[in-house]
Amino acid sequence: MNMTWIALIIGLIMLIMAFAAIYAKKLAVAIIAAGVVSLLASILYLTLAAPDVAMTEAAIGSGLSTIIFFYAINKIRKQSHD
Amino acid sequence: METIEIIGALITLAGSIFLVLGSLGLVRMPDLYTRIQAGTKASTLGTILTLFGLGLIHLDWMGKLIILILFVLLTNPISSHILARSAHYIKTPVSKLTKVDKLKDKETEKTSEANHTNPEDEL
Amino acid sequence: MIKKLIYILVLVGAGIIMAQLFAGFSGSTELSETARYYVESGPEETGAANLVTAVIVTYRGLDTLGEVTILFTVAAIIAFFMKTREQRDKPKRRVSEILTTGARILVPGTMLFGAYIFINGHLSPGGGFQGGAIIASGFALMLLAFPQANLSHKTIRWVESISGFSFVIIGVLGIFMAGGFLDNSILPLGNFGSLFSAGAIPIIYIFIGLKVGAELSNVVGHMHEKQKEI
Amino acid sequence: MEIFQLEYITLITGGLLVLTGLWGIISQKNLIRMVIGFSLFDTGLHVIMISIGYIRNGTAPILDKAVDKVNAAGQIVDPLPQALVLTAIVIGLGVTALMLAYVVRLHKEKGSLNITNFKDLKW
Amino acid sequence: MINTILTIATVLIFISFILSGYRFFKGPDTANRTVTFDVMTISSIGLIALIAHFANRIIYLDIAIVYGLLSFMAVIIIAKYLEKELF
Amino acid sequence: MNLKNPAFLFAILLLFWILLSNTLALEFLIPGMLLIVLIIVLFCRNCKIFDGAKTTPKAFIYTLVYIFVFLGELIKSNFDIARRVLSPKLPVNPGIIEAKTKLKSPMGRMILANSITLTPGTFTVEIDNDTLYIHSIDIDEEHLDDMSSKIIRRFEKYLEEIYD
Repeated sequence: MNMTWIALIIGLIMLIMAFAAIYAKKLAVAIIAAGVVSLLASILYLTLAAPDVAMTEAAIGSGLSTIIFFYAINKIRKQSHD
Repeated sequence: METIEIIGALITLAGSIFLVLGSLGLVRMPDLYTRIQAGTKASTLGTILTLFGLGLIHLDWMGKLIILILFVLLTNPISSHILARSAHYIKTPVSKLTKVDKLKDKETEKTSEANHTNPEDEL
Repeated sequence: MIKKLIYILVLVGAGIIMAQLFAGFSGSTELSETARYYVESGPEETGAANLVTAVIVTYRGLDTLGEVTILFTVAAIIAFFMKTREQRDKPKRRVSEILTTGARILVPGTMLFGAYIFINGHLSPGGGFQGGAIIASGFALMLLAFPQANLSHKTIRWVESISGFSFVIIGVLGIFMAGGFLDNSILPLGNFGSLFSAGAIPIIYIFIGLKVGAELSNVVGHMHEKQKEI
Repeated sequence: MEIFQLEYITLITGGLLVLTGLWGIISQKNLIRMVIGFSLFDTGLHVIMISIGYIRNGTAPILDKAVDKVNAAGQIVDPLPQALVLTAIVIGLGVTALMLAYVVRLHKEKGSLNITNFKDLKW
Repeated sequence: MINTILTIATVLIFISFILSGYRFFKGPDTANRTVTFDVMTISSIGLIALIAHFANRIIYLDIAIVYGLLSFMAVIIIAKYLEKELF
Repeated sequence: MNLKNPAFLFAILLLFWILLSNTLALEFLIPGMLLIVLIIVLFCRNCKIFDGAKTTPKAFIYTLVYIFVFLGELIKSNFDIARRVLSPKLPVNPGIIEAKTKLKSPMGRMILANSITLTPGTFTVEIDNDTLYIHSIDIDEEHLDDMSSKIIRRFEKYLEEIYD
């Protein structure tokens, strides 16, 4: 019963953050919001008894993706300033 | 139902109360630096107490929980320091209540060629 | 205006397809037949305590080979698009002393943790892909703390090709010494639940971890370096 | 209540996440935002696949002290969708990185991120 | 008894999530939102440990360690991006 | 060839490995040791972070004392923050002050900065050689020098015994 409540609240926060990721004014904020969505998805996988997938999502979806996104928008910012 | 387990559960409860207080500080504090004060300290102690309490409930989990505690103790201050350093460099506004800012004095007298404009960039 | 309408129509259509899918869904209370086979005979046949690992490395091993190939292609294409030049800009500002000191402890710690993840892939959650991702994040931390550090692309390429080659060699050995391609019983299965068990699974996962770690580090390194002016 | 089960809640969350990502892809003009929408879409699909493999009151498919080998079949969830999703997440990272590399190159060529400026293949 | 107390702790962690979510939407600039991200990930380490208790599996704790590592990385890269020191 | 740095790092990583695998069995210990040696050879051939560390018994005792002092300060700081957050007037009086430290070893400075970050109402914003810039939540404008030396001395007097 506990897990159901956890999944319900996590899912609600995830959807709100997904809208924030699409409608945020700055790209950096949008990427942070997408990172939060991945992070919470990882907790959702944990409640669904899938620790392998949770670890992959935490390491890849929320870690490396965010890093690569930030490197990419940093390059774009540099190009537009030159 | 042993005493040590109930003590552990109560410690966990205290830790989560500290987490709530940290987020409350995040909402109430006036500027970025005071928010980092509230956020870092309260969330660090909150997480440590939560993990330690769970370690008292399951004594055989203690090894991994100690790893987590040491990890949080090492990384959390570093990350908040780096964030505050960057925020001060790009001149994030401080609140009106701030009395002294020695670091700003130092930077203004040292560098004048720092042509670092608009922190509110589009990206 | 008409564009907005089309967008909403597309969205409604997708929503209807989703709703159709969900209407036919009823939560299952017991395993399907395929899953039951994996659960009941998996531990005996492969000796791995983590059944997801058993499925990934042995039963669906060819998928994993394809996946590693796709990652290799991605790394190669990104290297093609982001060509590098030798020298980089000097950083405008010194990296904080606290971060460099902390990174000297955290980088080896991260590498050790990544290695732990892929060596224990058959006993606890994790495996080659997760461990490789963590090793790549360790490289990223190194690049952030020491921006002038040299990430030797030559060494990374060597590690990557040698581990990929060994992975395929182990797979082919399975054909001759055991039941088929990527069969893990070319080595003794050992005691269930100990580190040296599950036949060739730990060795295969070590190679996958090294290969994925090298590829993702290459991607991060190419993203980090400055672009060549063409 | 039938709808108030764990797998239904996560299934609906995943479905709404897919729709949100799709909305982001088709309605935004900025290329980076489209990539973000794609990653949301990806996450939603993975959540759906994991929920389909969930067995009610099941635990993780890893055998240790808590789950023994003999009567594992009655306790654990389906390992097959988890293996597939694990593969899909790694491929998703590769696709995202590739798309970002393309975006960087496109911006270098055209000096803009707006999709309406790319008219080379428009008919 | 123990499970009741721990359920209350879970609810409190969710309240902390919601409060930091408020700051995320309010926060005037990117740096403030990054603080929020940091606090959220640190709280979710505690949440994962609690889920591990409810499911009674020690193996879930490995994921919490990955979380701690990756949140650190993300905060550092955002800070570097903000001060334009990323290459 | 100075063996002090690799030895310290080896001890720390071995402790990490044992706690991580949660067992003392040899089949986990020996691969771990091999891995740690490999990692030290690859990533820490010439790092000098532990140069200032002393290896006398006195330093060991002071390390233990330091841990307890630090934990006490951590709990005190949190009650301080909680009091400020909960009181309706929000009594904050922030400012950034500077303080000089006598520690030379980078490891000692990192531990000092981290401890300051985790204790009552203070955290390190910038470190520039031997000058720490500390953001404090409650400053006393008349006695700035007293305050900064008080913040620093609280930990420095123990750390001096452990690091040069």
